[in-house]
Amino acid sequence: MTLQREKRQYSWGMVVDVDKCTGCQACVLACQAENNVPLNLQDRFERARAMSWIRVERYWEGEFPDIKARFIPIMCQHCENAPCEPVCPVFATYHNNEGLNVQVYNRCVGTRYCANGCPYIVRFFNYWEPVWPEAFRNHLNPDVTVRSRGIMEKCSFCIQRIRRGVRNAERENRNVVDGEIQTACTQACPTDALVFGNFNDEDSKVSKMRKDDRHYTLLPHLATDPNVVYLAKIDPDRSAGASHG
Amino acid sequence: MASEAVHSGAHSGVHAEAHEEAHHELPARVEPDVTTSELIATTEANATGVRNWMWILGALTLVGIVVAFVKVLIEWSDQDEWGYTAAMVAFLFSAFGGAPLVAIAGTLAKGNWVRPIARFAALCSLVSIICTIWMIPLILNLPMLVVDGARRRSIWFEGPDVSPHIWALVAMITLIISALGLIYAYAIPDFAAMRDHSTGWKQRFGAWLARGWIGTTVQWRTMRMRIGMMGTLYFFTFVFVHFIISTDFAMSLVPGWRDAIFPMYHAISSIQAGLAVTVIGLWAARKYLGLEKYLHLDQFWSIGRLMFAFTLLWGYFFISAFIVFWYGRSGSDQMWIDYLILGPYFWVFILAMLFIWFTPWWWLIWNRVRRSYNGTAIGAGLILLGVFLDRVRLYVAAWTVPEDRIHERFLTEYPSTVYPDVMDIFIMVGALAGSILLILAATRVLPILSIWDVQQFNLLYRPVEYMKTKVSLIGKPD
Amino acid sequence: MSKSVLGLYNDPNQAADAMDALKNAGFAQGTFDVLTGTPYPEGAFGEHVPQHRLFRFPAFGAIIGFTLALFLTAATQIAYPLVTGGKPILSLFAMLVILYEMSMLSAVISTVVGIVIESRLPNVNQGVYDNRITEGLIGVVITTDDDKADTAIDALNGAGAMEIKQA
Amino acid sequence: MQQRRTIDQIHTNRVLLNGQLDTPKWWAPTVIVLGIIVAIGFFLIGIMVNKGLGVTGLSRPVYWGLFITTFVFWVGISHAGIMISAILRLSQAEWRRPVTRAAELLTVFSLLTALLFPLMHAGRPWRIIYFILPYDFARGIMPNVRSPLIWDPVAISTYLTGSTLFLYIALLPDLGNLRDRTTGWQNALYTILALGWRGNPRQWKLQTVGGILLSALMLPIFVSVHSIVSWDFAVTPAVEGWHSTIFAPYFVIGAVHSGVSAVVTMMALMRWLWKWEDFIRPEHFDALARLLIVVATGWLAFTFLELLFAVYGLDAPELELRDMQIFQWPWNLLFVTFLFTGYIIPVGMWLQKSVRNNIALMFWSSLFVNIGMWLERFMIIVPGLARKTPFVYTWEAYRPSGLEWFILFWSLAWVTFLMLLFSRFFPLVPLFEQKESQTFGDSIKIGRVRVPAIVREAD
Repeated sequence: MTLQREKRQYSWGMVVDVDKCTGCQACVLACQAENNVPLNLQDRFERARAMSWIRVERYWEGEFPDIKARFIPIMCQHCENAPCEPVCPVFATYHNNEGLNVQVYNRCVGTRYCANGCPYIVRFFNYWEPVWPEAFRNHLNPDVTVRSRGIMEKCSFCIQRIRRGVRNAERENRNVVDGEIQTACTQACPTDALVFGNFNDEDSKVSKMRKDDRHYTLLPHLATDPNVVYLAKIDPDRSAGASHG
Repeated sequence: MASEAVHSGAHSGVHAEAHEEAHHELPARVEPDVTTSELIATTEANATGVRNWMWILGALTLVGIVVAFVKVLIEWSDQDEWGYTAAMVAFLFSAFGGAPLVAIAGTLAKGNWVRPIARFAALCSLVSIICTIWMIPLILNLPMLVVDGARRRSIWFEGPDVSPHIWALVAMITLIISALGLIYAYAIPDFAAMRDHSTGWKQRFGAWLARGWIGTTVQWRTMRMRIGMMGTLYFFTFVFVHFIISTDFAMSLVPGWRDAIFPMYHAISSIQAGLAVTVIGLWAARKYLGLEKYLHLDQFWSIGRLMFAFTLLWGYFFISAFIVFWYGRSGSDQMWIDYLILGPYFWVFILAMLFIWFTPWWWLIWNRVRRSYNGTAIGAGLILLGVFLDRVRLYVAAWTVPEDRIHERFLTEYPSTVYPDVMDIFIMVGALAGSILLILAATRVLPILSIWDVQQFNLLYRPVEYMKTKVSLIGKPD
Repeated sequence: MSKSVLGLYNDPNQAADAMDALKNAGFAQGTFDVLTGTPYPEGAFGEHVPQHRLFRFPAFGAIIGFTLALFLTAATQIAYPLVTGGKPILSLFAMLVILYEMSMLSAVISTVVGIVIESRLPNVNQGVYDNRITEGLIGVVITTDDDKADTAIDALNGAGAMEIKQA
Repeated sequence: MQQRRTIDQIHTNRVLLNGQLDTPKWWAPTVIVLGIIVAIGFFLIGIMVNKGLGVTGLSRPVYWGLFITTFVFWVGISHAGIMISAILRLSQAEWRRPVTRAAELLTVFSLLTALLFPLMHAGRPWRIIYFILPYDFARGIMPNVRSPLIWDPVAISTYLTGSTLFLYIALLPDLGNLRDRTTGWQNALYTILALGWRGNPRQWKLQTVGGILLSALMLPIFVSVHSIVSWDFAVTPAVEGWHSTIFAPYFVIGAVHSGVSAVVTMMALMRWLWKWEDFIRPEHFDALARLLIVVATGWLAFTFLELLFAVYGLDAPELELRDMQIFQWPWNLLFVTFLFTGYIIPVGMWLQKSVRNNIALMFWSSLFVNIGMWLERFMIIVPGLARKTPFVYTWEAYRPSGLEWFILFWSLAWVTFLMLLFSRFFPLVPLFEQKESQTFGDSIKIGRVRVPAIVREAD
């Protein structure tokens, strides 16, 4: 039985400081490599079937010439009240007791209902069997399942890394230390815009960052209660505040 | 649930009254001249008893009106003081406004059983006059569409600030016109009967309104067409008024309440209550005006079945909305559940649900209950109580939302429970008394069962011998 | 040894007379029956109106179905308490749908079983019968002892039977 | 409305059993052609399962497309049967008699067809057994009863089972009739199926009471099925166009609209193909058209409320969605087509008595309705997904692939194929109901006219 957020040992989450994001796409690339995400060839984009577990959305603000590019990285928000979870008929996606919205590939039958339920559009369906060029075969991450066609997939907060970190800590009879576990995207982020950690650890970096005045979540009116918290862009021209969502 | 009761002793000859739940005797036909004289007599009969009642009801109505004026003087500016009045108007309109649909639907579907009850059902629509009068303080008290420069959500979108005021009034007046038209279209042959068989002012009144009715084929055909047209008009106005009342006087007062089914839910429970009013009215007419000869179990049984169906429909419409909110659980979805159901009127909701749905469901499901006059009437009483409580839950909750919060995305802090004060109780009793008084007064002029309908019923109905059994033959003219 | 006799009639009124004749000849109500190709109003032939207990079947079925569904939905959720979307483990309103459907399914199935049983079907040995009953003839059938068969045949013929069949 | 006509039972048998005893000449070629189409369809479905859903036009975020639309469409059509046979039976409408069986049959076969669509549109259909059969599988977990996709199969299989049993019970007297008319292996088949039906008062009584009881039980199932299908959509707050409380009754009344229209289409075909002019008569079409006017207008009111309360919230994504649905190419064309074919043209036609009594016009107008109703479902499902939230960044609309279109038309052929197969072995018009209407029909003499009358039992 899943515990409430406060009673969990770990409650994984991420804080995204939008102010620091430069839109460099390093996180996207790192994620693609870490999680065996299939290559997005031209036809995948043309048919609007491209997959990227994390994406950097770009918005234009203002009118030319007074125009600014805004970036916001979006990945699975690992909502506490995730709309995608209860609709799955086979429990292929559910909430585990570390606060993660997990996807169980073996159970998935590919109804794609979860994807319809997700307001952030971060769930992906394998329309085809994934193929990699011969040269790429040996680059696949052995810790991560290669998904077959016909199932859903999405950001897992690099669950393979979390599992290894927790296992190591348990072996040494201690709690996971803050910063010990890094997801591929946080590791790759050159500006530290993405920070991963345990929300239940009062001293963790994410817990401290979350107390910032600039914090907000995406689509708050849907009351999904995400585990990804954003910190708003600091705009010298305007007072800080939630500009997205 | 199923219409067949178990036969026992087809030829026992036991009087129907004694064994209502068993096989009932086929009702005897009544000769046309008897019908006319007896039904005309009901407008005079029992005069002192009815007159006493009318005095009492009149007094209560008057007190209600006086109290309403006092309330206007001292509590005019408090929007949340008017919640119970709004609930009362909604209830009266729901209960009495829904009744004529029984007559209209039955007539359009050419059902023979509906004929004896069509008049009473149509007369109920008179209450729209009372509703309109009581709506005036509500309309004037309705918060503006634009408050502090912010526009609240409403079905009028960018419309002028006074849209709800105007349209509510237009709708109500159209309703009154179509109600009067419906009653009149039904009543012309009866006015002619008054002209021919009454005395004094009633005769002159009948002669005036009968408009030269002598019952030619053309006149009958015109009349049927008029009933069809007025019935359709009434039906559409009825739906429109429910749409207006439910959105302007409830939904759009609660920020975040976006419930597309609500007008239909409102209309469905109104028809349910209308059936209940019809049953109670007929029950009283049968008991106190001595109309046993004309009102049979057939009528009660058929309305009982409809009432049962609409009780289940209420449950269906409620759960259709509820499950969407419960499952969706976005901020405004949760607001709906937390405020309108689990909120300050939780117990009212539980009682409403019990009386409007659960109890009538398990009560009316028994054929034995529906095959008795009292059983059906008890079910009807429960439903009326339930519909009233349901309106209290919805309207009082809506009217107590503070005006400064009305344009938020959704309500986050909920106002506490408001109980009716003495003035509210007097107003509610007065409005109800006024409604009953109006119908009672109308039956002093027009017979409570329409004469021509009853004659038509008997014309198309024959108890006959079929080989070795007795059956009824029902004529189905074009 | 018992014997079945079937009298065929063109006119329903004759069949009704035959029923009367059999009654008057002293045969018990349950031993004779009328066969028609279409339903007639109850008691049209003066026959004994059949009693049935069909209404018990759906009620019984609904209770069984409800219980089964309750067990299935509640037990599986408790056995595998996986949280989805923050909904409670025993989600009453989600279970309600399945409780409802399974109650109704079970009620329908038991009603159908009830109709078959109460109609006294399947009726393996069809007994004496004639094809033309489904073409509009009315059959009056009586099962009686061998020695009384002649009385029955007389009664059937007396009402104007166009044909008598025996088995 | 109901002319009193005397048709003797021998004539009834001869005409209405012509499908079984005297198979028409067109039957075999038609079935073979349809069979070929059906086989091609199954082959294409095989290809799709083998290659993956990439062969469809689905994308992200339009994850559901033509298949789900067609699923909802067939579930909608399936509401014809119980509407006709249960509601009209309970309200003792005489004119239901010739159409009850065909309508129930349409229910059964369209449900069978509808069930195929969610199966074939799943990513891994061979694993779908997980959620259709609620028993523990090797993975040590049970289906999630909180998912509307579990409610769906439960509701639909309940409806399918119930309708099939209902159909069978009402078939018993006619099976007895067929048993009496046939010889050889057919006789053996009907003898077994008829369970030894004799037609005594007890059996007739149970047939009547049972029919009414089953109708009363099927009616709530009928309402629940399409409501549950609608909740598949309505419970997701992420898709603005779907999250509406009106969906359940809106879908149900739309289903009745399309289902009853499909029955009209079928009745016209039955009248023409089997030459049942004596039994399927203009007054039946007239009555159905009057019913349809009421249903269609109710449905239009629900459509209006749905649209009105969609924009009531004035949320940006919702407005964006409605803008696309109503004003942007090609959706504006579809929207206009939907409005005209779903309501304006057919109801405009039905308002005239001459159309209501003209079988050919009724046939075409009922086809219009189903085009409109299919579009209605399409326009709810696809635009809703294509513009669901501010995070939709791929604004390409969905374009169904040729394979999807073929499967849509294949499903029509498949249902027709099943119906024709059935018609070879079982009568499409209930004979005993016809005969019953003869027995119970009578007239009352009033003055010089004889008014048609109906016998009601004393109960």
